[in-house]
Amino acid sequence: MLQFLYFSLSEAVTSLWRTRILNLLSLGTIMFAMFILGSFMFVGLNLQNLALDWQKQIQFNIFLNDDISEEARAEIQAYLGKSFFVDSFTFLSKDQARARFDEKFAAYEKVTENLEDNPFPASFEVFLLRGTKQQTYTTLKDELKSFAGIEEVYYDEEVFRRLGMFAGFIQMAGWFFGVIVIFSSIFTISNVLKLTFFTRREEVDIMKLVGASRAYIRGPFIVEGVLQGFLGAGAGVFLVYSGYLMVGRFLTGNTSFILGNLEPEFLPMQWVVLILLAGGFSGLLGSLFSLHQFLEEHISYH
Amino acid sequence: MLQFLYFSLSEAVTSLWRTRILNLLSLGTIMFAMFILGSFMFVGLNLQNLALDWQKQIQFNIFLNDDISEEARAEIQAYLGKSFFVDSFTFLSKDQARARFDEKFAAYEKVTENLEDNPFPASFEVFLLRGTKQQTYTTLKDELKSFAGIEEVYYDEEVFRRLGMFAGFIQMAGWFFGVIVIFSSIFTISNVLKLTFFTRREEVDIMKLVGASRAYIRGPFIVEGVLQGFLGAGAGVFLVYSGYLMVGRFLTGNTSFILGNLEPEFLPMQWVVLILLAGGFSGLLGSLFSLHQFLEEHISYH
Amino acid sequence: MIRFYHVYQSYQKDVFALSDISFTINPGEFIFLTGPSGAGKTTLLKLIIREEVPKKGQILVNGQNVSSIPVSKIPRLRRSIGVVFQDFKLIRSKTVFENVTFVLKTLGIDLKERRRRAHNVLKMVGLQHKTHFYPLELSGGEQQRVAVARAIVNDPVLLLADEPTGNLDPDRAADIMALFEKINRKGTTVLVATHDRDMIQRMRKRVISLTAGRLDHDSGSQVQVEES
Amino acid sequence: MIRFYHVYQSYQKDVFALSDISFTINPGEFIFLTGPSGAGKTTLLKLIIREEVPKKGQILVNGQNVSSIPVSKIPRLRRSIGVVFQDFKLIRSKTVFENVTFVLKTLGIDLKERRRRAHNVLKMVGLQHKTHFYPLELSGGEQQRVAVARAIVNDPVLLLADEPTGNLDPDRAADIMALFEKINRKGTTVLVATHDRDMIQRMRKRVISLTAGRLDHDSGSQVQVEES
Ligand SMILES: Nc1ncnc2c1ncn2[C@@H]1O[C@H](COP(=O)(O)OP(=O)(O)OP(=O)(O)O)[C@@H](O)[C@H]1O
Ligand SMILES: Nc1ncnc2c1ncn2[C@@H]1O[C@H](COP(=O)(O)OP(=O)(O)OP(=O)(O)O)[C@@H](O)[C@H]1O
Ligand SMILES: [Mg+2]
Ligand SMILES: [Mg+2]
Repeated sequence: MLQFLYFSLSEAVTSLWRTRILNLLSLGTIMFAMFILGSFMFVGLNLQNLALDWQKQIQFNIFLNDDISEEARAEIQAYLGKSFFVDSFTFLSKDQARARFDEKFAAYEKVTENLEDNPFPASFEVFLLRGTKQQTYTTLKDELKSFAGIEEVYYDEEVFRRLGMFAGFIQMAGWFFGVIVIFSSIFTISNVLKLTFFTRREEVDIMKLVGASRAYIRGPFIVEGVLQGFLGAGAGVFLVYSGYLMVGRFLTGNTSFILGNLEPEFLPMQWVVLILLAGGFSGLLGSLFSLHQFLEEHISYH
Repeated sequence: MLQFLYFSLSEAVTSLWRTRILNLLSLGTIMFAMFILGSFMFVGLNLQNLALDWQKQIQFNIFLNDDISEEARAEIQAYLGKSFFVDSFTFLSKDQARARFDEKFAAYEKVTENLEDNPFPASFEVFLLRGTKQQTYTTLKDELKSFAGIEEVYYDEEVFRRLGMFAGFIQMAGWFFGVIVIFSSIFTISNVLKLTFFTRREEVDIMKLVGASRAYIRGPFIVEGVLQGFLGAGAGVFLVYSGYLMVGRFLTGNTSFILGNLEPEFLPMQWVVLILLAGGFSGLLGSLFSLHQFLEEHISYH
Repeated sequence: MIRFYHVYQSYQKDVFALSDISFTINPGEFIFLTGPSGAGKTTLLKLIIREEVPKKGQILVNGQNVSSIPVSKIPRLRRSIGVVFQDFKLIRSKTVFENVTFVLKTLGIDLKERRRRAHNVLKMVGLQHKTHFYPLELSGGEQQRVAVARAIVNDPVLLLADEPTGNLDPDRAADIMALFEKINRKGTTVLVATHDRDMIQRMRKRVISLTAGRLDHDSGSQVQVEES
Repeated sequence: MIRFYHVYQSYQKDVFALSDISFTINPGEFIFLTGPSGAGKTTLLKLIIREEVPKKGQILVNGQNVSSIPVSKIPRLRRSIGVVFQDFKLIRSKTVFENVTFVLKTLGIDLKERRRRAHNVLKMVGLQHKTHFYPLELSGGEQQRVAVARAIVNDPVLLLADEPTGNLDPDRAADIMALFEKINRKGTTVLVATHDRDMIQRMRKRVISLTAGRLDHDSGSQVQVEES
């Protein structure tokens, strides 16, 4: 077994080196396939971050009765403080609420100008954790109903619906595109390996004729496939990283994006490892496929 | 010349057919490269549509003085009617405005309940054309200032900024990804053609040795490259179309998206033609590259 | 060692490359196979190593029916047979040394031993100075001798040689035939397909001659004659 | 027709495959090139068709200095020379017919004429019934004869044949040599590299013999002798 592994590895490395022009071609193609896969993941990750960022900005408002007792307020505050879904919250007094309205809805200036009484209720403004689902909002709303002194619980369903749709669309595009990208990466890797192996079918025929057994013919090809997939994936990830650096530089050089506080995030380590493994795995699959398809059969030239 | 074209074409077609197993491999790879390119365009197009759709929903409000004359109102209406940027507009009376506010800002119910007087101004709600820039808004706002009876011109800058950022981000991701995809498609096609041609370097050496001139050796390869690129692109576009049909079916079967009124749009005819031409062109470039790289030089086996 | 029972082989319908071939080769024999170009010599050798399966008939090699042995046993069969192919069949991406010792490597024989054996056989064919050349860097005759070296490196029980001296000068050709005789004397059965009439006459061995796919003449087994 | 002036060729530093080769071949001559395996025969032929460029020395072929002609003129030079390569060099993805007429097709000669010519030459080598076979479907000797047919199909002024009968039986070999003589009589200069001593003796032509890259012996030009 050890001897077989040694044989396969040494033959694979020798062959990779000797036909390096050819292998660079296939490696390059694999690299680009994995580059696309990696870039896709990179763009997807950052779009998702963006969506989550926006979602975080959705407020959940708890309007309080004007005559709420201090205890009741403290009780609500305590509840919010220990709720799993709450990221942060602030209290907004009646005066603050009025000022806020004037500022936010400048168009309705006239409306508040004429009021003697302050009709705006005090409220808690709650920011929930990233990635909170509509379900959570509803649950929180229901739970808060049992507290005394709450006039109304309100959140902007319209914005939430929009964001949900946006996220859904991005996610769908992601799935649609992701499946395509993964599928075609595997397909590309396997095809390219087939093409490189095809240039060596004569060698294989000779090996068979002089009595090399199946395993010893296949071994080096499989090792080569895995190595190529792995190396190609590595090079692809490296390209994605370069792209990430470039995008980062572009963003910090472009003021309109600094405001948005957008900072690209590189693929986490696990994903990188996953891509590398996927490369190796596609290489394995690819070489197995090609071996099955044409190393077993004598393929004639025409 | 005609004889040369005939020679190249007949040799190319014969060779494509005789080594069809091999050619299917390279065709498949090219197809997937073009599939990714096409899908990318498809997703990009539809994301852009979505962004434009949202942008269209931004209102531009012209609040009128309570004491505006009929003529002044008619003047504004006429101006809006003939403005290039205005898609549609509606008039909102004072009563309608109050009803709308009650409905929209249920949280502030209390605020309006207590009012005897209706403080809400009448207004024109203007929807601008798709794809309008912030610049246009500012210009319109400035122009409207000269009209009598206008209390205030208002639009939601915050939403606009958000959408602008979203569009910018999508666009940037698009450029980033698009460049990658186009570049790697060309690279993949040229590499794959090199690989297929590589399996025939012996043939080429023989042709040279028996006295075939450069043009006659290259001609068939170039025609083959162009044909493969073209066919691959065609197959890729076909896959994108299948994907489009699938997405369409998914959307109509999924209620949450019907509400959004999202209907995917397939690539316009010009784009399809462009993809096909790009395929043929990459094939041309690819075969020229590979010919330059190894058909001119004797490449030794090791 | 080899038995053909009414063997037929054809590549196109009703055109037989070999028809109704029957003969027996005993262990330890040295046989020449001859016949004009296209007579079917190479085809006959291909059947022996099961590169092809006959359309009709049975072939026994070393006690095994080669048309019915399981695919997994073919490599072992082929390893017991040394073959000098008419077109050499050297692996172009491997050096002379690697070509000669490839099968030994798959058998797990260590580098030192492989070096020793390769050195021996390459010396026998006069190519020890070309050990690290690639096949395409060799002359036609040198390639042919590498093919011979590869065929004998694993001490086969049966040696098949298809036109092994076609690219060699008469002196080299005589050397190779002397080498085959030496191997034959050590017990290996040798079957040489050749056109070289002089050589056949000089060597005075059993001759099987084919014409257009039919067994034309068989000078008969010397070994059997000695036995009787 | 061919002149070598102190030609040297080497593939590795200080190892010369050919050294100090000088000779003249006049138009219309028939010459045998001989020498043991690895002597440099194939190398010498490669220099004539400019497959290789000599390290030193000058080579004139048909009035052109082949080491200094522009790359664009090489195809025309090669088309004026018919070559039977030692390893045949047939295109495996093309049929016998296509192999034989490939260059004619690039010259724009129409199908009918190509068919006629291919039929002629294939008949000369006895392969008219294999016109639509692929090279790998042919026996070794048949492939060699296809190579001969291809070399003569374009009526070359110079015919180079590298071991053209190595895979042929004596009768077929004699046919091929008779064919070469016939072509020679029509004015083509013929240069045949071979190991076949019998054939050389039988044909009584000028013989150039190489040993280890050196010009060993030149029996002298018969044409020149006749002239003087
Ligand atoms: N794969 C094939 N397809 C079709 N015909 C074939 C194939 N292989 C061999 N033949 C034909 O079978 C016949 C015998 O071929 P074979 O190679 O056995 O001849 P041979 O005796 O070895 O000849 P040579 O001395 O020229 O090598 C030939 O006519 C050849 O054309
Ligand atoms: N590309 C190469 N690289 C290194 N050495 C080479 C190369 N080509 C030929 N040689 C060496 O040059 C010498 C002459 O080779 P050549 O092919 O000319 O011999 P030849 O006379 O044709 O022999 P044969 O009769 O065996 O065909 C040989 O020793 C060969 O090994
Ligand atoms: Mg044969
Ligand atoms: Mg030679």
